[in-house]
Amino acid sequence: MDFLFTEEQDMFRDSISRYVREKYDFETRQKIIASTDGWSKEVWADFAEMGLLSVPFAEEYDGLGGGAVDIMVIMEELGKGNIVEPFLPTVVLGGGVLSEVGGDQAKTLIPQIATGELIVGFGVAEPRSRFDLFHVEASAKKDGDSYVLNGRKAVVLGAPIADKLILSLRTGGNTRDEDGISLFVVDAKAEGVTIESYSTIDGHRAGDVILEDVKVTSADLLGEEGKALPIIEKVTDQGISAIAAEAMGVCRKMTELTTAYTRERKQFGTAISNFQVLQHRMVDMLIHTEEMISMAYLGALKLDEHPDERKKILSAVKVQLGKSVKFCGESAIQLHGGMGMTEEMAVAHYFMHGTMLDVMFGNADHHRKRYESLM
Amino acid sequence: MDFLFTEEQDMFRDSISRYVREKYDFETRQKIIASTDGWSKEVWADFAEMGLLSVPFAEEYDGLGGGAVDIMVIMEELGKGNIVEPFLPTVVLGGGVLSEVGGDQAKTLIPQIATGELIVGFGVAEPRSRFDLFHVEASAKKDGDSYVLNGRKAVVLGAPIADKLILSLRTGGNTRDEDGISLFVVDAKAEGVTIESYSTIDGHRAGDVILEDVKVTSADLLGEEGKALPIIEKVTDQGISAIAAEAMGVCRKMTELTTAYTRERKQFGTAISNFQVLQHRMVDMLIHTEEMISMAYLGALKLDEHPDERKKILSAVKVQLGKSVKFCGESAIQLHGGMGMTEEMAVAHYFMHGTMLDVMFGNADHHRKRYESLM
Amino acid sequence: MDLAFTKENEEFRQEIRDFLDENWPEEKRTGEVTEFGRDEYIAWHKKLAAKGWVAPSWPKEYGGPGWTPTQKYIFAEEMAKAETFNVLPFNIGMVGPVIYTFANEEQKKRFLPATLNCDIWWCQGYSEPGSGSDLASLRTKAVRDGDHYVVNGSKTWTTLAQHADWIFCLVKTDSEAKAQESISFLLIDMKTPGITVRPIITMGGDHEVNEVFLEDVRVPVENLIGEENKGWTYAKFLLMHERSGIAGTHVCKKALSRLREVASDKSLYGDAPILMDDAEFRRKVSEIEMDLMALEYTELRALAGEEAGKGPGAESSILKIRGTELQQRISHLAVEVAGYYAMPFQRGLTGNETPSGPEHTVDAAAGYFNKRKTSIYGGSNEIQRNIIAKAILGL
Amino acid sequence: MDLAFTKENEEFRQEIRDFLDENWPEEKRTGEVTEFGRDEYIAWHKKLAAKGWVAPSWPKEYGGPGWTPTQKYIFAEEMAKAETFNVLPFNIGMVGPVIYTFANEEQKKRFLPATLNCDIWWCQGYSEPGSGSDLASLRTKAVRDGDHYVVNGSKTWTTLAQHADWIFCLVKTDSEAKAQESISFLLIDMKTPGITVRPIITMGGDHEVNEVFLEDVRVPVENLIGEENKGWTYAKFLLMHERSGIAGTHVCKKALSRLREVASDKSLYGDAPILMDDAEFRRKVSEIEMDLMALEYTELRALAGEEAGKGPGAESSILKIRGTELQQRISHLAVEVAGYYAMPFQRGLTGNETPSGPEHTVDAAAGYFNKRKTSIYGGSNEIQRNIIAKAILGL
Repeated sequence: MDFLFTEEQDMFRDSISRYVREKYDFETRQKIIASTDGWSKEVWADFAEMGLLSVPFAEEYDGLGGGAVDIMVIMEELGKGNIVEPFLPTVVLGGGVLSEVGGDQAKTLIPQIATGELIVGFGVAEPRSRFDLFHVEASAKKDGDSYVLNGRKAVVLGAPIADKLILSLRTGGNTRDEDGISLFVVDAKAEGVTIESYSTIDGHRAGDVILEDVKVTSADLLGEEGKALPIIEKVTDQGISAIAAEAMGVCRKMTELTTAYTRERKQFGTAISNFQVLQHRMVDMLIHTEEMISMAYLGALKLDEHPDERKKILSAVKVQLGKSVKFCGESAIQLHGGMGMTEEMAVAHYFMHGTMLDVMFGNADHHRKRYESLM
Repeated sequence: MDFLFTEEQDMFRDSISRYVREKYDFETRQKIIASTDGWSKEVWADFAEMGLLSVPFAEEYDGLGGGAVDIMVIMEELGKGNIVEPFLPTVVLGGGVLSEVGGDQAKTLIPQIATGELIVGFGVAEPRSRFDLFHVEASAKKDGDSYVLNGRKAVVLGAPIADKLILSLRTGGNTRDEDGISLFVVDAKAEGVTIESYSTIDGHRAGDVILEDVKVTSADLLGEEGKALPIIEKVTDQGISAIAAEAMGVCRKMTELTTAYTRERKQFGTAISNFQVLQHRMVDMLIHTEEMISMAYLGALKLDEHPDERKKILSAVKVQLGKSVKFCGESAIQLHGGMGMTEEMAVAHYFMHGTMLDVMFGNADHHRKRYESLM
Repeated sequence: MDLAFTKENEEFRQEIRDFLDENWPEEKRTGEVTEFGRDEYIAWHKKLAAKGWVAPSWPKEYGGPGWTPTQKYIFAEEMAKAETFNVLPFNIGMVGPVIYTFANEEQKKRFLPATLNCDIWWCQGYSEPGSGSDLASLRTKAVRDGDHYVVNGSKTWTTLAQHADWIFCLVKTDSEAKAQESISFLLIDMKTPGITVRPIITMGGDHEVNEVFLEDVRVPVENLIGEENKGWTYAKFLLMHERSGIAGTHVCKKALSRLREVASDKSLYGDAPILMDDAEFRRKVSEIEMDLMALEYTELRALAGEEAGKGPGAESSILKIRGTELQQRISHLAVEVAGYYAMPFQRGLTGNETPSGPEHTVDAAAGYFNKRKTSIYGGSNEIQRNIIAKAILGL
Repeated sequence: MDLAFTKENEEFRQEIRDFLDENWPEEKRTGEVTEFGRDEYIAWHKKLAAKGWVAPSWPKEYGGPGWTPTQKYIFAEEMAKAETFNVLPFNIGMVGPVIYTFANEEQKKRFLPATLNCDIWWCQGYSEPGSGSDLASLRTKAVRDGDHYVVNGSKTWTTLAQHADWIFCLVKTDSEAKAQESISFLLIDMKTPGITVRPIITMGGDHEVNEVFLEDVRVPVENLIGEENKGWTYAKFLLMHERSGIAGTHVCKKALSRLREVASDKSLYGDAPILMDDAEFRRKVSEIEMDLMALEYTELRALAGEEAGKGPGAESSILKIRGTELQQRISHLAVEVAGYYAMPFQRGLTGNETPSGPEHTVDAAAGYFNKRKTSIYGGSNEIQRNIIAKAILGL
């Protein structure tokens, strides 16, 4: 048993950390999210060059064959930098699905992801699904060798900037059946695809995807027809592990920024960091951060367990995420006073991002329930 | 709308408060609970003389015709004094049932309660009922003009010192049916009655009552056969209102004792009341106390509403009680440090009593559920 | 002790309801508005002013309606139930009372009617960069020059300064003396040369607050309220004033009932179970409801105390703490109700497009972010606890 | 990064299990024991000592087993799972390390084997009435008189002093100098004339702690550890030492799983639904389980740090805070599980009668009351937060 990082992992950590320091400071980030596209292709190209985009992929796809801990190292640093480029939907989720199903699509698309040519949008939620992955109304109806897609996928991460969309669609059964769900890869520019684009409140790009008689072929089906739910669950658990790492970066930063700010900020003739009540609040931020780190480690190390064990642990990770980002975030804003409310302060953006991480893949309550169903 | 007390209420408050100060200080109390009987007949006689025991009863029973607010005033003071005499089972619960059902038993027994001659034990719980008043296994089987009682009633308040016991028993239906529950008055010394006596952990007297072929007559049936549940619910709601008032006394005392102690207690060269973290903790004790007061008022004033509304409000009152006694109690002990743990300090006894008030009539969780079923 | 309102009070309540039914139609009752138009707001203010109801707390001689505390409470409750705009606190709750209490007759004549009628829109010049809860550290200076003061400095967190006609400012008139003896209370026309307003955009894209820069701003001495260097007294008076309604109980109740409606709306959930049937969600709702009950009756007890002649004291700090905690909890519950649709930024920047998610999701996250302010402003909740520790517990 | 234990570690674990199966039979595994017999305890201690396992943290030369931190962790885990008695902390965690680190050879020879083997039962003389977390305010005096010290004063919160043979005491040997330079560390035979032990009964009727009065107690100077007036250093060393296991994760897990068993035992509920099916109860259990997970892995990370050569630091304060919070939450859950039967005082005073309620209810309330101590002793949780603020956050 050890919690040591490999040299390679330390190297990745250092190089991203340096990149953020030198090329992705707060002002740069704010410019990027205010831009029309809402992300930076240059940054993405740099990521490709640094090798980040090929980390999790098998060597047969020209990947680096990395594992969950490697992703954790990267995501923590992306979290610290509060980076908005679509690493999660493209590499972790899109790439995750493709790695899972293999086949021709994986052979074609993964190398394009690794080189930074391809951005993937990932959509498994719907307007009425809340966080239930098995609730799929949008349909794919078989028609000879092709499928006709109809329906709406909600809050598809990366959709407005994606080349390809990976979406869950119903090929059989009823709305909330576990069986009969399939994954398809759909060209973002295909006929019948409309994307209602928006920024998320924390500055990422996403959109609702509306499918109206979109034609795809059976080659666009990922994996076995109707059997996608276990894959979706596994990949979203990988997503949870990834954002848990991001959250640990976010919590660390919020704690750091808050201790620094309170040391600077003078009220009643003294730095407010001298007030015991605020000190204890910051101690509790630290504790929540440490717990987040512990659980992020645990989650990364349990991703390959039996599905029941994996789901139980990853739900516990997500519950911790909900608690940690909320406590650290609300405390950070409170201790920054009015300043923390303004968009000029980095801490506000960590707080907003952390809040969205709690929503993503199901909030703490949702995962408490999943945990309890397995306990 | 007003929250004013009548002159009579103020008088009662003052006279009990004076009584506690002069005749029921902490040492006296500790002697009483360490005595064989565990209560003081002299105190009880004094209470009778002060008129406390006749407050809630109608004038036809030689009572003072008081209402819920009068009981509140008394119970708050009994809470402040942490008094162990059986006012709750005898006057509030036993007397409450008798007032509710009326009839000969009321005519006979209420005046005896009012004069202090009669102590009543009150038992509606069973080993497997938890807090469900409708869960009644102990049975009363009709046999001509009499009933034969069998079963066990759990934690019957006042049982070891009672002359009469008022117990819920099943006269029809199944274990958890709402119908078929009846109330009986049983002589504590009747043949077949065994009382497993104990002190409660907060120094009151209670016991499990075991009934083995106990014979009573139909004159001992209180109210209509099989229809007792609504009465039990109403009277236990009156009990909740009464202990909410007690809890407000308990919380007030714990807050008072804690602020006083921390002002005395010196550590690191200063009174520990100067530490901001402890100050804020005491402020939160105060807030919990104020909330308890508000809810106790509300409960007392809503006892005569329609049963659904009454139950909903009294459940909210009980939830507040659970929160307030736990927060104030745990904080009081923490701020007293080791001293608060010892049986030599009054604060420990308030904490223990408060904890038991949370259990009584169903803990906070039980009442959250009841509230939700009515919301 | 009695919870019932008197027959007179119930009639009074009916009168309010009738007025609101007529003047604040159903379609306007859409939940809390964080951004609203200046003109729309003023129109509503003037309507209330015309009715004589705009300043419940003002003495009758200055235009108040002469209500009892209970009537004020009923009025506030009905206004909240109908989800009307709040009355502009800067005019009614802040500068107005300072003026009628400390200003001279000429100032009263000049400013009170316009303040009551919202012909002047006031904003508050208290906080400065570097001084938040600690007013004693103000640095904006006013130097006497003939019959003018020349004001230099800057104010921050100035709510709705972008709409304001005038600002009431705390300024240092004696740089030597300590704060309590060197601050003056000055009224300044926002059109005076040298004043610049810079928006501060807060999380979620709100423009509620501003920085106000004052550079050689010349203010006639007749705009000084009360005595020079006595502003500290007036400032403290203002901070203690108008604490009624600070708990926001009724607004909370309304917001919670809106969430319950949404969570019970079958059309939003289709084949999925409604959120209101989720045990944990129900638990959160019930806990907030019960806590609101405790808060409401704590407020009513304070009100009864006031009615019995005790002025509002440090108890209002309790109401502020619990009230803001509840507002914040409810605002987070809205995020939970919104689910994935809490994520899109659906207002402001994107103009008037139709949001992708249901209506109730649009402000969910932004509302949660915005409500963080409530435990910060008006004396942070930490400051409130300090006040209680000192004033009530005597620590 | 890897969660798996090595094959060697798993073999080690099996060895512990085999030993426990043989020496700590199933019928003894009955949950936490707050009161136990002195002799029974000593027998267990000696059994572990004979095996060489009683002092995992001691250096090999003094009788420790020479385990790695991971082995120590595994040992603690298995001991907790089997619900054995804890090893007496006064001997193994406290005075032992002080003796082998600071005492002279003669003292080591005289005391260490007896301490290891529990031929001496030690108790701790640190706290005094009036000095809790603030050790600098000690007042018990030791005045040199020939080859003896004459000790006068009193100690309090002395755990299990009623069983103890010896007490290790902090005493003031120089009344003029400030605390840090005037305290000495003295070993005192409890049979010395002038020592009186007075029980302190804590909530729920426990007799765990005592006051110890010292009146003209003559202590040979050879019982002084280290140098006179340097006791502060040894005391601080002791407080920092042996923080492993401070979180109590395994004990918590076991206690929680016992509650789950009870809450799932159909025979206790009859026709009523089992408590474990109550949504809110399940929620409390799941939350504690998940928090325990976070605590356990935080502990493992600290352990890994230690294994990598970093000594135990202020991180142990985090473990102490969260560990005690969880112990307290679980103890309250036991009260909820007990229902009405939390109320009877079912032990101690009433002798050996059968309790009225089920077995699991007997200690429920007393256990809850007793666990309040965990956030008070060993440096209150407030003190722990002060330590973290200073040592980790640098505030």
